[in-house]
Amino acid sequence: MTEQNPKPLLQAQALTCIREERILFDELSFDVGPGDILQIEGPNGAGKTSLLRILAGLSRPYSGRVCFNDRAIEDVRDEYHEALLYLGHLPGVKSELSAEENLDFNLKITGFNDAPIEQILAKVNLAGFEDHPAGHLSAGQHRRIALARLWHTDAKIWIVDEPLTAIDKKGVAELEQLFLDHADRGGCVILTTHQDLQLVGDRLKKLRLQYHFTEEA
Amino acid sequence: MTEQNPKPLLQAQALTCIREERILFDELSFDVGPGDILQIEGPNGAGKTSLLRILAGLSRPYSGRVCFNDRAIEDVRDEYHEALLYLGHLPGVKSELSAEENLDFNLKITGFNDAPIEQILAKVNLAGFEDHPAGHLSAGQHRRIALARLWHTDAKIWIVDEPLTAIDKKGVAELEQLFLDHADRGGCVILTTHQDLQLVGDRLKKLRLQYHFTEEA
Amino acid sequence: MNLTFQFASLSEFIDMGGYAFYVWLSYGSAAIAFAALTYNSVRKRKAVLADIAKKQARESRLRQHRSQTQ
Amino acid sequence: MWKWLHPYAQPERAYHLAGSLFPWFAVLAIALISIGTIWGLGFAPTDYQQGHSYRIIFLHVPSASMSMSAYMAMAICAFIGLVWQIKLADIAAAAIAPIGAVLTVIALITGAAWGKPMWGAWWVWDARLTSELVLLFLYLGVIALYASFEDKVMAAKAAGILAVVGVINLPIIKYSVEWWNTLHQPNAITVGKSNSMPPEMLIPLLLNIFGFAMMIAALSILRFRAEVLARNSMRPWVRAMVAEETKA
Amino acid sequence: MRQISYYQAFSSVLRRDLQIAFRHRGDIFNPLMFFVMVVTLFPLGIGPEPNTLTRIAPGIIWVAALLSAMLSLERLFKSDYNDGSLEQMMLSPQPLSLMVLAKVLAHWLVTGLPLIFIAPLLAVLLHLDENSYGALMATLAIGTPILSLIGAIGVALTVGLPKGGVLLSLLILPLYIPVLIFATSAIDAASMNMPFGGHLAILAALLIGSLVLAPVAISASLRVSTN
Amino acid sequence: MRQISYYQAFSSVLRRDLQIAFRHRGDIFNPLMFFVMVVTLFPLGIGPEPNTLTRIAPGIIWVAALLSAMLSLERLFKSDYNDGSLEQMMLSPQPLSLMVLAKVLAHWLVTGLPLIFIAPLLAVLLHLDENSYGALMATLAIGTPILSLIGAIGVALTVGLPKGGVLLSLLILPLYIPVLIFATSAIDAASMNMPFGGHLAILAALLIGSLVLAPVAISASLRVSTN
Ligand code: HEM
Ligand SMILES: Nc1ncnc2c1ncn2[C@@H]1O[C@H](COP(=O)(O)OP(=O)(O)OP(=O)(O)O)[C@@H](O)[C@H]1O
Ligand SMILES: Nc1ncnc2c1ncn2[C@@H]1O[C@H](COP(=O)(O)OP(=O)(O)OP(=O)(O)O)[C@@H](O)[C@H]1O
Ligand SMILES: [Mg+2]
Ligand SMILES: [Mg+2]
Repeated sequence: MTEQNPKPLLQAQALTCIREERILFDELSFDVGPGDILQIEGPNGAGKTSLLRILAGLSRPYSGRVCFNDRAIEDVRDEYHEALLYLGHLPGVKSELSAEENLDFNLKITGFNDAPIEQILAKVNLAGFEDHPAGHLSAGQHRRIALARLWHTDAKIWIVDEPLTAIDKKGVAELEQLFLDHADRGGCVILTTHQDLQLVGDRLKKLRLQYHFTEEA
Repeated sequence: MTEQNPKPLLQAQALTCIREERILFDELSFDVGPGDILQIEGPNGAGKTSLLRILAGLSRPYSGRVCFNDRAIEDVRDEYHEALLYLGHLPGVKSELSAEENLDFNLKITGFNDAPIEQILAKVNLAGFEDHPAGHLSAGQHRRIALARLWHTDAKIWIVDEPLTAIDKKGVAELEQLFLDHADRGGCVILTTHQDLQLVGDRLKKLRLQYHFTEEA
Repeated sequence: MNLTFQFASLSEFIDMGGYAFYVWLSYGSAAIAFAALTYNSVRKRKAVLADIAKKQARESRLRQHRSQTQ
Repeated sequence: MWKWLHPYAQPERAYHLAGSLFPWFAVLAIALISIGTIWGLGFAPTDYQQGHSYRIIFLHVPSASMSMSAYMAMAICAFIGLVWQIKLADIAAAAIAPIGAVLTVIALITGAAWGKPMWGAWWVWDARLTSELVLLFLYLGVIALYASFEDKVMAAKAAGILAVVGVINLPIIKYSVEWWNTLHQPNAITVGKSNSMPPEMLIPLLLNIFGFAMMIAALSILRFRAEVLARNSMRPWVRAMVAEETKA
Repeated sequence: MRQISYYQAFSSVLRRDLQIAFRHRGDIFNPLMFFVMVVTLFPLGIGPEPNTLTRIAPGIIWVAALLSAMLSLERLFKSDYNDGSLEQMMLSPQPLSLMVLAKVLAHWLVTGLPLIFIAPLLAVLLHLDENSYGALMATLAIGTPILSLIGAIGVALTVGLPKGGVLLSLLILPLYIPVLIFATSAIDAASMNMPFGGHLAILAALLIGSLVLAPVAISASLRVSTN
Repeated sequence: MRQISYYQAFSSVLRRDLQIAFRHRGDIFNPLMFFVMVVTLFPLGIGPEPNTLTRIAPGIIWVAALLSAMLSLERLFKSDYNDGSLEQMMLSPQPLSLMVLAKVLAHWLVTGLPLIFIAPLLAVLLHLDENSYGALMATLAIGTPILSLIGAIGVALTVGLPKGGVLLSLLILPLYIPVLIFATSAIDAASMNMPFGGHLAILAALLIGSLVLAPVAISASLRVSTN
């Protein structure tokens, strides 16, 4: 669904990742442009999380590089971080603080100072739980606090690792809609999940990771 | 699909659970008999996990009781624990130990001393990863170590909280088949998940939890 | 039993035979500690009631939101 | 006796019973303590050795002895709560702990303020002093543990276990400390004998001791009632009360 | 095919905990290093005069042992709690207090036992009186298991708390005081060439008492604090 | 609508950490209680003679302060690491070293500052020389921030390790030694009525040095250890 080759937002160039002497992926290159929703697929242990962490700049690839605006992301770290929203396996939510305080902090350190916290929380169905300590919420509610950031951001590049974990059906549909809207506005979404996406289905690009064995390398 | 009232394996009698002064469920009663697969449904925060923990005897209900063989589970704790297999949100897998050692320990403390560990691990697709430390495996592989116990147990009552989290599609299908087989052998499965179950579909009993408000109590 | 005031004057009473600092330190700190404890215990009830009222308000908000979205 | 007690194991009954007892304890406490203190400060005869500094005794001994009694009371409640699973006993134990801690602090402060003029030092590592200090730590442990659980039902149980373990240890601590101190340093400090006291001193002292006991009871009731409310906040009777209160 | 055996339960928990400790060698060396480090800080903070050091040596060694036991205890149940293994143990048909005892034993083997062997070295650094070496070793041998047992109660009480760490010190250090007092006075008695069998007997009695009572208290605490 | 501002980043991290600490009052009282408790263990281990206690008081208080700083430091980044907040901070467009400095400041406010105020009380218990009170407070005021700053480097290096806890002591206690030595000799000098400004000046220099260098070192260590 992307237009004919707009300028890519993120480029993976010949990425190789080796963990525990096993080659997870080798010389992997792809571009992600505005409007793309890219799902990284693969069985458990294929290297999806490893790839996303490399794309986000949280770990270094064995070789190859990730480019943003044609520059390696390490060289333009602050710029890249402004354009990036990464949500990993871990939600980054403090159990001691309330939903409200958590979201407020998460937004502030990314530069959003006067966000309408209550409204955003209502969007992720946490109205009424604003001042519960996050540690007292259920697994899904806890994760929703982290996901709430997606509703208030101007980052172009979203990298989300299994965002649908623990979220109920209605929540999943809302999230998928959000990804679509974001792509329509010219952003891109890179995600992993083991569930079938319903709404996004036809927009989706897929990247399939396979097991690699050392002999083949 | 259960026969006409065989003796129930587990009985919930007038269970009430109150968390943070919110009534999650009130005077909830149901029986689970041999051959039942019971899915607890409900939106995030409805109280599914709380219910499962009460059924397993890990937390106490505010009022009401859970009966096994017509006796409250606190009074027949050891017997009940022999008949029970509970897998919660947390996998109970030590990152420092290998998959093999983890499974071996998990089986030993439930009384299985000479289990064919390697074969069981092969069944959950961890062949070749037996002696990797669990902390170096991917999210899904990590969880598979915990799930492996399901393949080697004589417990009748399985209580599993979101067992499909982080598991890939093939794994999900295998798990569903396992639940079916277990029910056919006269066991029962109580589970939560936000995904649609494919195989089990028509066998499934559902229990839907709703939000309760205090005035209604 | 002999119950006479043991001090000639008020200033002597306050002086406590030279031990004023120690005696009044004891009585003063005990009085303050008890006052604080009593205040805290009385306040606790009020705080609890306020807390419950707040929770009720939150619940009604919650219910309102659910009925809107469902 | 159990039959008689049982209805009061219901929160609502216990709440109202405690409420009706409160005024008696409170009035007695205020009366006894004010008489005892005024008597002790102004009218009790001067000690010929210690001068007026001895007047600290009217606070020191009641707070010291009551600090220990309060610990016993707390531990007994905790034990009942643990063994018979009575939630209200746990609550009562949790209500007593802060009061006991305050008494211990007062015993320490008054003791120190008495020690400076008498022994020339605010503090010495004497057996009695040391075990009082340890008692304070035990109290603080119970309070801190109680405060760190969000779920107060669990909090009360956990604090109860600690209180019971502490009470097993208390005699061991006391004994070991006494024995340690006399071994290292045969101490010249002996705490004065109270049984040789003239009645003009003894009576206000006893009045204050009883007054302190009444005050502990009164304050415990206050805190107990608040805790009961907090834990039953979704019960209709509490809701009705809250509605009334907020209207007023 | 399922066999419930107390011996099996005890030994597999013990084996697992030892395995984890040996996998992470740090678990063994760190408490030891901490012990050594605390003891060496004192001469630096207090000054090097041998007489003062001799006088305070037993106290310092024992306080360091207390702290090192307490710190290493912190992890006794925490990691099992965090990854859900504790839940599984509580749901096992084997008695929890037995498994808990195995964990405490593993902890002591890993953190207490090495202290006993390194202590004479530190005693040399602090110019401990020569008569006292035997008493030092004996008190450590009897006393450190008590520390592990009593400490485990505190750990069990705080395991469900997000930051139980330093609260632990408040809970268990007061309970450690009798051990500290009896142990150091035994060593002092030995340095004055006096018999110290009585002190050791009291310590042994404490050990037996805690061996009997602690496992029950620990498992009760675990069930409460993970509710 | 997005505004990057250093002040904002610093203050929101500081505010959040203080909020968490106050929510859990334990975070403030526990290091303090630990400090108090360790100081009271020594007389029990060493014996009650006032003269000995006076002699060793500065050393004991400072060693206890070191240990209490170290123990409370352990959690500085660990909980942020475990729940993923640290990842988020590292991906924020704001400079990491600034946020890290805010975290260290919050840590010191919560755990270091109270020590300064409670220290005189402990000095009474240990019969510290009366001349030394000023020096004790001054050294604590200048010294404890150094402990927090230097300690944070060690914590940052070990944050990715599953059981960094006691390894920490190995890394940072040696770095604490200079602070310990200068601080205790300042107090000793004061007790002999000698000037101790020189020692304080050295401590102040150490403070400024670590204030400049530590944030950079900490953020570099974090990026390395969470790779
Ligand atoms: C911080 C210092 C002190 C502490 C912690 C302390 C603690 C105690 C304790 C725990 C008791 C026992 C109460 C009981 O068994 O019912 C007590 C009793 C007493 N104390 Fe103190 N004390 C201190 C200093 C002093 C001083 C300096 C004096 C007087 C010179 C003193 C005089 C007494 C007397 C007369 C009693 C009553 C003894 C009896 O009835 O057996 N205390 N104190
Ligand atoms: N911390 C680590 N240390 C060493 N090796 C690791 C680590 N994390 C992952 N690996 C290795 O990398 C492989 C891929 O892991 P990764 O987490 O990227 O998989 P994944 O595709 O995200 O799987 P899942 O679907 O289960 O989340 C694992 O099989 C494991 O061998
Ligand atoms: N540890 C806790 N302390 C206090 N309250 C809690 C705790 N855990 C859960 N709750 C409360 O119980 C409610 C239900 O939680 P529970 O985990 O049972 O939900 P769930 O149905 O499993 O949700 P999910 O689908 O998100 O897993 C939460 O909304 C929260 O208010
Ligand atoms: Mg993954
Ligand atoms: Mg759940």
